[in-house]
Amino acid sequence: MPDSEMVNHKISSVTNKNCVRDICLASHDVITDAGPLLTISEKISILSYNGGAMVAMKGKECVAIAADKRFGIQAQTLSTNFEKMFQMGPRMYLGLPGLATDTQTCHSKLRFRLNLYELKENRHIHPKTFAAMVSNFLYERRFGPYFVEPVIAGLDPVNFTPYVCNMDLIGCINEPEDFVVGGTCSEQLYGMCEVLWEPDLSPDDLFEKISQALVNACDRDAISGWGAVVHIIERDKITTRHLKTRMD
Amino acid sequence: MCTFSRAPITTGTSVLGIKFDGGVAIAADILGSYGSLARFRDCPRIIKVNKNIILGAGGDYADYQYLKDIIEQKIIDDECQDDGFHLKPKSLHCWLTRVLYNRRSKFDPFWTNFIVGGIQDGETFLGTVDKLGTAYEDMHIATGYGAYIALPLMRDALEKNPDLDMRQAQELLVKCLEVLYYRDARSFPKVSLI
Amino acid sequence: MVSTMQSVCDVPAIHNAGPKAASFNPYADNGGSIVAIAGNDFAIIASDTRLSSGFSVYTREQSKLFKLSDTTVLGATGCWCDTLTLTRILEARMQMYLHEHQKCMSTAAVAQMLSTMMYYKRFFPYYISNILAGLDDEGKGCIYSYDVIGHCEKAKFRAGGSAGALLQPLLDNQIGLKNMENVDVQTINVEKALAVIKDVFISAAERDIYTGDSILIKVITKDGIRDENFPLRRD
Amino acid sequence: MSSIGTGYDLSASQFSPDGRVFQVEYAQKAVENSGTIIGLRGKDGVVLAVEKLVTSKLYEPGANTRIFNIDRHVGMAVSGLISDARQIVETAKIEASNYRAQYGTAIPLKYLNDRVSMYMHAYTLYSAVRPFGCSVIAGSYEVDTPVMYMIDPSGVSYGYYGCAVGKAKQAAKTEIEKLKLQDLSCRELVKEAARIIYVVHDELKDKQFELELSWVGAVTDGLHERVPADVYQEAEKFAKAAMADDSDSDTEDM
Amino acid sequence: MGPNITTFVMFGFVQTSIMAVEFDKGVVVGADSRTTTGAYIANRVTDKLTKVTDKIYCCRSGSAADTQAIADIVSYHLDFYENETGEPPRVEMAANVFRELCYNYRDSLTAGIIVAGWDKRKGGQVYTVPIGGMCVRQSISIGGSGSTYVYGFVDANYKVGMKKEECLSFVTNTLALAMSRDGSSGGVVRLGCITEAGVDRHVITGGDLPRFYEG
Repeated sequence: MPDSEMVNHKISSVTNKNCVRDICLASHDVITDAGPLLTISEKISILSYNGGAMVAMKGKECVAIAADKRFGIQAQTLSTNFEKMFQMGPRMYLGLPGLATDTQTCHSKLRFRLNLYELKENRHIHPKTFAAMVSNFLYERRFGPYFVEPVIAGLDPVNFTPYVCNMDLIGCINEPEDFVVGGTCSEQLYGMCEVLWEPDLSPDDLFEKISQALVNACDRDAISGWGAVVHIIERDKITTRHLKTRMD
Repeated sequence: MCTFSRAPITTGTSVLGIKFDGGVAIAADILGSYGSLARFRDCPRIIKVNKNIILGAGGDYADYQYLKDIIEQKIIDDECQDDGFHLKPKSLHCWLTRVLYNRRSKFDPFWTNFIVGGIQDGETFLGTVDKLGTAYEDMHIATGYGAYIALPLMRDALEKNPDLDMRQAQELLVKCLEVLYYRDARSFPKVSLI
Repeated sequence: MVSTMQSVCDVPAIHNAGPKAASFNPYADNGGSIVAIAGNDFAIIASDTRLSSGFSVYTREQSKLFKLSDTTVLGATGCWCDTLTLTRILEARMQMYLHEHQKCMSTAAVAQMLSTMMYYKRFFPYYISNILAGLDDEGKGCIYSYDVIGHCEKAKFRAGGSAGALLQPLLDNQIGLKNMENVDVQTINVEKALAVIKDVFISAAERDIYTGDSILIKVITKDGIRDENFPLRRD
Repeated sequence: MSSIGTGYDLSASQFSPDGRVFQVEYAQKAVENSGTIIGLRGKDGVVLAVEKLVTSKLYEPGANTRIFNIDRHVGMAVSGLISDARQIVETAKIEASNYRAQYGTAIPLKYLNDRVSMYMHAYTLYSAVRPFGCSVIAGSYEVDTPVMYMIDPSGVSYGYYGCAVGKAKQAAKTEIEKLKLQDLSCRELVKEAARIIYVVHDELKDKQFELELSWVGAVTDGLHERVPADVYQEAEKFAKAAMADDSDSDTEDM
Repeated sequence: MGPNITTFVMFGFVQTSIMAVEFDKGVVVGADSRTTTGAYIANRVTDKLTKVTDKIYCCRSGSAADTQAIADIVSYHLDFYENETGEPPRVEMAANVFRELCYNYRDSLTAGIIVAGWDKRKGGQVYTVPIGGMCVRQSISIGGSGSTYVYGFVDANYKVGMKKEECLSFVTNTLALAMSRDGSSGGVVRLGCITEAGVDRHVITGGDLPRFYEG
């Protein structure tokens, strides 16, 4: 993986950590001065209030996006059929992992902006353009952000090249050549994807890889899982599969 | 966990150490900084401990002087023993590690870091300890700003020419200290090098 | 009280230049990752060799594996000064046991002792992520993992350290065959385990700045402990 | 011995009616049974020499030396019970180290001598302890002046130009008195010291001995050291040659 | 906390200009004479040059109580030493005893001390023992809050091998400059010249102080 992308990733993750710190719920009076060391007893960030995991991957002329189905409040699971990926075009999905209320708010607001775009332009939006729209939308709330870290996956409406990207909660875009992850078990997902992913996967293989990555990552995260959804986006069809997983 | 402890007062900045073919070299400037004041301009902080150990120190100068006195007394005891055995660099390095670790565990650290160099059983040794008792050995070591500025220079030089001779090693260290003088506001153009 | 007030005002010159009370954190995070896998007649434990702090790499060749006996190896990452201290005491305890009982401590006994030693420092813990690998009394591979205050858990495979979270689900999948359908559950062999370890470390080095430089692998079998090295990216 | 059976010799804390402390005198006897040691203070340093008696061929050469370093600049030669002497040496080392810790400079021998003799004296005062069965000669070179002291088991000490303790102390003193000590340099003193030890050695009673030589002075830059091998050999050769001359002249006289 | 504590604390605190210079036959020590309580000058003729032994003096800065106590202890210690050995203690030793105390109690002491004196072995010597408890020999040393204003002057005007008179006027000039710029230093300049013969004390009162540019 080229260095620039790695740096890009690091920057965005650092930015979002700072934000998280500013807005953490002061529910736990943990030993906060200990610096980097005691992140074990991490402050509960709003981003991980509801839990949830998301991953998107590029394949050969196809992309896939997958997320878990859990909705909970901290450790308590409330629903196992929560939707956090939304179809925003004929070959494009937007995933909004993070605070559930902001997932829904952002979805509606972005849907509204997307409709305006489509009315004005009378064409479907490119995923890259849509990413810019989401990024701008988030940056408008630079100092009082929506607590979501969007993931976008889609095919270019003109030449059908695969596209995936994710961004932090204030809209720093990251567009790698392989995969993006988001949500509460992103570390686990990075570990999985880094090994499983390979270039030019067929739709079937892509499905297998993304499912394994998501499910195994969720199994090591207490607040993600309880079923998963995978969308495989191809030029001529979108396949949606629901995965059975451990329910604990 | 994070507590306030007495602060270092008079301090020395980076220390550099490098192994070369058949030996070790340690270098540091001789400035004792008092805050940002370049107060003591003749504070050598590299010593020859005995005939096979050299020691360089950075950080609080009073702590360094205190430990230096203890080490020197150890050497005198060693010599008085007159049994032909001498303190070895690894032993001194290990001893310093324990001393610094014990003090950090009492939340009253020695605010210093050390580089120990020497020759033991025909092999060169270069190790360092910081105020927590974090210790390791390497071909090249730099503390303070040196870790960011001088270490890459030394790694680069050693990659190009793994078998430095003594003169080359000395030149390299002097060059590194020059660069440090450009970029480290607490450095000084007079150095001591062993 | 008196002295504090004074020290604020004295330190000559001191309006701009003065040294002040500095905060002191007795811990440092020196990074590093460990992966251990146990098989039927072997145990493998591997660590990267990077010792770092923040953005500076202290050294590229620091083994974090400590051979405690012919059948037991400890991998320890986290606060390096604590690691040095713990392993030094551990070595002493191994020696004492050897001399008192005329035999080496078994892996299970080391595991229990380590737990006790970690808990002994319950209120000023060793900031270390420990993984112990070895052969048990029957010659089977076994792994024990710990939290910083001595909770001990036996496992067949385990990842720990700075890239632990990245690696553990992968081991679940590849070694534990979690979420796999229609696979024949066969016992893992050394070759497969080594391949997985190398793979997971390569991916950890991609995503974790505290992991890299090279891996040191120790393969523990009844014939002794074999070392292997494998380079990783150094940036 | 007049003291035996009187009951006044059982404790160091008791005088005899004629004002003697027999325990201390017995301790001095222990010293007199031991090999001879001498100290010579010349114009630019002090030389210590020891006749270390070797009672068995089975002993390792160089074991149980009787010359010690106390600090970089102080040497000590001991005669008497070696284990008692080691205790004194240890005490002296601690004194030297404490002084350095407190004042940051090397201990003056005068001060060290005071402290050590006080320590030895304290062991002549109580019934629960016995005096040290050893005498020590301490030498050093401070600010271009050589200094030498000898302490005996009673805790008494004097500064000396030349002194001798042990079996043949009388003979050795006679020999030393013949020397013009203040005019001699360390290099010359080493030879003389070796010669004296060889001359006073009683070959009939004590078959074997090892010669130990050390010096501190301008030649060693103020450090107390054993003399280097070449100087040692030269001194030994000189001593043996002198012995040979001596026995020649003896026969002539006859 | 009682109502007087603040006053007490501030009173005990000496904001100072002190100085010592070595010359071939001895040392010159100097100090201002001001003790302040906040902005009020509690004592305008303080003597900050304290005798340790006949030929060793110290210049004190920091907490008055701390430095006085330290000087008393060192003085006692060295007097005892002199009685015990019959030899006057050397300046090096005095400095080391100061350092020992300042280092061991560095958490509770506020003391910046210059130890200066003459002994047979090394002649005139100046040792600086700043806060923190290190010790270093310097041929010239300045200390106290006023010193920061005159480092440049000292670097520019100090010459190696100055004679006694040159040293005296150099110290006077330096202290006068420090006192004019540092509000916490002032009053008179007290000087001491320590040689083999003993100590020579001088006072230069306000009117006789050298004056420099005052614009």
